[in-house]
Amino acid sequence: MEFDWTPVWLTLKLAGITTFTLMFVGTPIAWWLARTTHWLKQPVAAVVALPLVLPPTVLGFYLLLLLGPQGMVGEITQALGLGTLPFTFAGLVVASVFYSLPFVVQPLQNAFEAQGVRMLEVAATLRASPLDRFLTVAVPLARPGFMTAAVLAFAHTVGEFGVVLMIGGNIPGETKVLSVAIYDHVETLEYEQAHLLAGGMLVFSFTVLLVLYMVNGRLHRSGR
Amino acid sequence: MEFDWTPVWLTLKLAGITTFTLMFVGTPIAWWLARTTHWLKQPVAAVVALPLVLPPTVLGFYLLLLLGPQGMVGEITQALGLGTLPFTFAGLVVASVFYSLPFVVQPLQNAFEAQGVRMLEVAATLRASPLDRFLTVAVPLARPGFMTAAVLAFAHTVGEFGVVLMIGGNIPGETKVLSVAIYDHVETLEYEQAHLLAGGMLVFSFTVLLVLYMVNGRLHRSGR
Amino acid sequence: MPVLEGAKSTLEARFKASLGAFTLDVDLSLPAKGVTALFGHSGSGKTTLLRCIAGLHKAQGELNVSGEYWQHAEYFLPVHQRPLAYVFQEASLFPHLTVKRNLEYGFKRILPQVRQISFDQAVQWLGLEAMLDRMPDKLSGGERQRVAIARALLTSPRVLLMDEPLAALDHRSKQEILPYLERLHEMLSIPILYVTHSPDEVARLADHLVLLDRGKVIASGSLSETLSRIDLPVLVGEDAGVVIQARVAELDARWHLCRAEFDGGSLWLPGDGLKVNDKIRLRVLARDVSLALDKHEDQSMLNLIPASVVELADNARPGVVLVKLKAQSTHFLSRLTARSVDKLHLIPGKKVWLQVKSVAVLE
Amino acid sequence: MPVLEGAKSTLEARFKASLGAFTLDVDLSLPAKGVTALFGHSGSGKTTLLRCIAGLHKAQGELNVSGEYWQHAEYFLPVHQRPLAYVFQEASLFPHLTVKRNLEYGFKRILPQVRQISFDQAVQWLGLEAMLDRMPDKLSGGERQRVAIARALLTSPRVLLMDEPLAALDHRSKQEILPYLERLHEMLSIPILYVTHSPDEVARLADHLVLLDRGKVIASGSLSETLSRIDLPVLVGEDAGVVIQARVAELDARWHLCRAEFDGGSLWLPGDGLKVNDKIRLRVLARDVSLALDKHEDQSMLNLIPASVVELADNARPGVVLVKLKAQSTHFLSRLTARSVDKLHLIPGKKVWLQVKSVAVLE
Amino acid sequence: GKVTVAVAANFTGVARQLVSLFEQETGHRVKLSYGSTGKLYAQIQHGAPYEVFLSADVARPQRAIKEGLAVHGSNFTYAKGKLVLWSADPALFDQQTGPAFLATESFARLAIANPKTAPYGQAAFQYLRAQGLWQSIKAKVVRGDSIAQTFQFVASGNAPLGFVALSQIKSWQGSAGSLWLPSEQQIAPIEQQAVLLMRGEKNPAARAFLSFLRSDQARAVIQNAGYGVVAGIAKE
Ligand SMILES: Nc1ncnc2c1ncn2[C@@H]1O[C@H](COP(=O)(O)OP(=O)(O)OP(=O)(O)O)[C@@H](O)[C@H]1O
Ligand SMILES: Nc1ncnc2c1ncn2[C@@H]1O[C@H](COP(=O)(O)OP(=O)(O)OP(=O)(O)O)[C@@H](O)[C@H]1O
Ligand SMILES: [Mg+2]
Ligand SMILES: [Mg+2]
Repeated sequence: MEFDWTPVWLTLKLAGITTFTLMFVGTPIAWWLARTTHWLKQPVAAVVALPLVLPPTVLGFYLLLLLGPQGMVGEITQALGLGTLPFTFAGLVVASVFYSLPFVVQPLQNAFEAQGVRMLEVAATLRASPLDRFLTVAVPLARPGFMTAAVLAFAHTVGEFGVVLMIGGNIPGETKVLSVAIYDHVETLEYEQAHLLAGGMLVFSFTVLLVLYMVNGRLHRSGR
Repeated sequence: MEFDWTPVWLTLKLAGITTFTLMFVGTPIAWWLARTTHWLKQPVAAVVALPLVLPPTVLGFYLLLLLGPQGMVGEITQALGLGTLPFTFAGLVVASVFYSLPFVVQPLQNAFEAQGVRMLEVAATLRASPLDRFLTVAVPLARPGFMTAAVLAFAHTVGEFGVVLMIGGNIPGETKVLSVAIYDHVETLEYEQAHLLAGGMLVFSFTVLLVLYMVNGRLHRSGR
Repeated sequence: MPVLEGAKSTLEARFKASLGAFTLDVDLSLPAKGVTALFGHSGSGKTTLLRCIAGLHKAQGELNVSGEYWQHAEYFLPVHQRPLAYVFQEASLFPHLTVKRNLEYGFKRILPQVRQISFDQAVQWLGLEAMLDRMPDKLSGGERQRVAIARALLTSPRVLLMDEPLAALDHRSKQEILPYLERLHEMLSIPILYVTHSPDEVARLADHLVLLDRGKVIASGSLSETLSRIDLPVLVGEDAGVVIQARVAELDARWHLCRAEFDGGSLWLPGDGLKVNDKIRLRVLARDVSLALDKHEDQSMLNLIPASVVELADNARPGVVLVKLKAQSTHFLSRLTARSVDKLHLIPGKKVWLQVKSVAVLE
Repeated sequence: MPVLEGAKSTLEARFKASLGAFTLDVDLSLPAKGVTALFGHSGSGKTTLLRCIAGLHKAQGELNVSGEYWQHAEYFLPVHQRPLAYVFQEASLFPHLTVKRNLEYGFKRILPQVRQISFDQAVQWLGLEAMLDRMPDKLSGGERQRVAIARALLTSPRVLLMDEPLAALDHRSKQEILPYLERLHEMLSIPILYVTHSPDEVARLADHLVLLDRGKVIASGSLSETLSRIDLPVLVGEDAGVVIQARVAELDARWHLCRAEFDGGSLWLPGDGLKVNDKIRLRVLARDVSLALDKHEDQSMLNLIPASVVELADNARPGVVLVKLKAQSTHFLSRLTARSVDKLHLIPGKKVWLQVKSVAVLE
Repeated sequence: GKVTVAVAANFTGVARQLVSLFEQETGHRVKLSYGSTGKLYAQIQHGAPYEVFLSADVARPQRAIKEGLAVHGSNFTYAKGKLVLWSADPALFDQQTGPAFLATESFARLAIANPKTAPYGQAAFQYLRAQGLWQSIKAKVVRGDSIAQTFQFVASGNAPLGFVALSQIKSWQGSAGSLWLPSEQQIAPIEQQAVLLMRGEKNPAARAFLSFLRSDQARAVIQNAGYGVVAGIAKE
């Protein structure tokens, strides 16, 4: 039997794009949470953590309602001529981003809070505008937090399943990711194939994580 | 129709016990990872992050194999006269602990790494043994990390689903937790009840998180 | 508003700020050029004042620099738009950047046409050539501080704020950096606000002195004037003394001495590295000045100057008296025991000989 | 092995440690009682030495404290089992505990029967009554340091290590803490190792002096002996001088003076708070001593002591000479210009009058 | 006595009704566990405490017997699931025009259950293939993890139409929409078999529940819920 690589590529693509997107979405939120003294701080922090509390399938169900043709978001995307998101790769990305947001925001918030304000003040006296000092000082100093955030987001997206199944519609080559493929094998008692895919996925993930940690450790030692 | 509170209590019990257990399991691992220079450091860190990568149902499947009567761990528990873990509450706890471990280890490791060694050295010169200074210095100083770890672990256990369904078997009063109950309602098209449970769960979780964050914020301000 | 004499006032600051139980309430005018030392006990508000000027702390008040408002009732220029530089008290190098990139950080962010100092120039002034590629954690404390100063200068500031730049350093490191600061002072025609606890640095660097106490300005004026006031324990105890402007009049190569002339007399002092007509600053501590009714030549003290008593003040410690004297227009302080004052019948107007044991050349 | 005279040696340390390019290589014996000042430039290895003694850095070598090995070839007593206390250079209070609980931290961890000092005693000594319930971040720098010292004492250590405990403080805070340290020194019969950059603290507190340079011990001995060596620029420049043991012989209530007798003469000095027969320590700086061939009474200097020249040394600076003198068994240093030396024809053995402008009482 | 019953998720609603009737009638207590057939089977293989297994297909009860997990000869068809083509939009087709509308392929998506894992999906797949539609329609097909999820795809409007179970339409409270109910010749019903697991072999309550499932009373409830039943089963 020839091995079907499509779900593997799809999974890596989804996890990659999701992680990338999450960095852009999560960083400003984490930054705001770390710096603000606004009364909305704690409520917003709680809302960000909420996707964690709903079971993925249930979350997927609500996303399906929300993004579908009668849903609030769905009506907007249709009005914009984008069609609806469920059953598309873009839909998967949106759902994954939403689902993994807390894993990105929490470590980044901790990292930003831990770094204090001194270095930012220094940068301000050296003529760096708020955005400038955020990018050139706050972000580089929060590197361990970004590392943790990226690992959690990537791994979680790879292993994500309920949401993907619900929003994705299991379309081969478009939304049938690795986790769904393994699940299918388990459901149909094709344990051999399931073992193979799961084992490969573990070995691959382990290797990626290991390399990531080692590179980070090296940089960390030499960089500070 | 009378509202069935059993899944709610069961969920809180499971999430509570799991979070509590995770603190004891995750703290030493995070500590070791933060302090060691052993070559096993990066591999162990990667292994800890692995449960994230497998889809919950698949992870549940393998745990089922491992903990079941023919599994390696299952044989041990049987030999010890404990029976097997799957389909018991204890089994759910074991599975949840395993599944949520990375969410506890990562923030704690970051917190321990950020605090440096000075305060531990001070404690050592004040006659505190290694365990003593760990408990009286390192742990209190890592409070924001513990906070994040507890929130992620608790929320994730509440929302956990695939693993629970696989290992727990959806047995009312024993392993049928809230997430499974909502899933049941969605599956049987009882959307009203599903909305009710999911809404209640969200409101409850939001309240818990909010209170937690606010108490923590207060302590944080006055405590340092 | 107390205006410092001898210089057109260019930095006018009026602030009211509250930090917990502490209140800063100042109204200051500082001269256009030269070093103003900010002096005061721990907790008197020195750092807070610098932070208000930099815009790092939003206080109520007004700030006007050479005619431009940086802050008034309704207006607040953001920190990064203020053409100032701030050398912080603690290490403040970016830990993730090399020395070179630390230096470039501010330099790259100002327009090339306003740059008054080139990159290489700053590197050379502060002797940083050998360490450009190192990370800050591989530098010694003194080197780190020099980098911070160079980085500040490279932004070509119109106001320079320095918060105890040398406090964390040992004697030798201080001696390494002080000459750079003195050079700075000569070369840049901008106001420098310099916070320090060290009387030595005050005497050596400052032209003007501002005394803060519990958030209020209690004195402000030129260094020589403020230092010779005997009512103000500006530089208390062992450090009371005066600073004198003088000119090298004569060199004695054999004994490595030089004679420095000032209005009222001249002093012999170690003269290595000085040239005739150099303008120098001398610091004469009150404890180094004894008084005699006659001129005694058969002793080791070379410097005997005729003067008259101006004023006497009981010092903080009983049994000790601070005497202010005048040799022509130059003031001196002398610290004596009350018994000596009595023995020599010192009263205002009395003619005496100053016996100066020791003089420090400041620049 | 250089053994410090005048005290049974009780702490013997022999260490070899490498830190990057730096190597510490010391072989030291310290006396059973009193303060040993560790002096040396930034980066000379002072902190590293303390860390080796505390066991915070695992160096090769041996450490023996009053006959007990804490470390030798095969044995290493863990830090928390060493009965020592360490006052760190930077703030080191536990930020999550109140002052009271900070103080109790070490106190609770030693056996009640080995406690030599009660909780209340330590609180009272260091004046901490009012701040027991505050968190460390609500304390001033001086207060924080006092808490750290009290916390260290409450472990009733058999060795006390202090790493620049006063470096971060301003003059006034230092003056607040120094008396406590002096009291400590009198009350505890244990060796204290005290790192400092301040000549003032050395003179005031130390009985013994160890000089470190680039990881090696270059001198080690009693304070008076080490200070009067003119070959060693121990306390360089302005701070060269001697420390003299003396006894209060007479009080002059009218002028708030006292006469302190030592072997070789007596000195008048401000005498507030002293009683007859008090044993005191006097610090006489070389810069405060001038020489005369005759005794001149018509001047403000009260202290004229007959002495003879022992030795002359060119100081680091050209034109300046350091003269070692002897009044009976007591040594003095005087710093003169070369010209004065020539004018007065000073040679070893010559009789002169010391004119002492200023004397500091150290305790 | 007590009995633990594992039920294929699609039968959950009916099973609940049956259990309350059964409990009233016999005084036994029943614990129901729901899940997909595949998941339940994996659990049974690994020591799940189930005594009775109501599968959504025929294959797995038979396999359970073969693997010694279930009592030989205890399997029987308790319900026949009927596949229907449904859309939430009432204007698309009716009982007559259903197959024709499907053949026009004038829709964006068609939802079916995953043919690999769900018998309803398998049935839909076979119908489409038999009609020669599969190759052209394949790209428009979205697969639900279960028949329940498939229904959600359609009910939420994300898929304009799909093959769902008749039982779902019966319990659906929303708009009736467009419905085509194929005859048994067009699409064979999906037989769902029950089996007595080894754990329940000695449990009279388990056997009682299985007998109850075959009673007329139970069959009426099952039929009412939109399933077919096997004629004359009760006389066995
Ligand atoms: N964030 C704050 N909250 C409350 N009080 C503060 C805060 N920051 C400073 N203070 C108080 O304000 C006063 C002035 O502080 P500031 O740092 O300006 O003193 P300083 O003169 O720079 O002292 P030092 O010489 O110790 O640096 C101090 O009494 C301090 O306790
Ligand atoms: N972790 C380290 N790695 C490499 N070199 C180090 C390390 N720690 C200290 N050093 C070097 O060891 C030398 C001695 O350091 P140490 O801290 O003992 O000096 P010190 O005498 O206490 O100086 P200071 O007066 O500045 O506190 C310094 O040159 C320093 O650069
Ligand atoms: Mg300050
Ligand atoms: Mg040090």
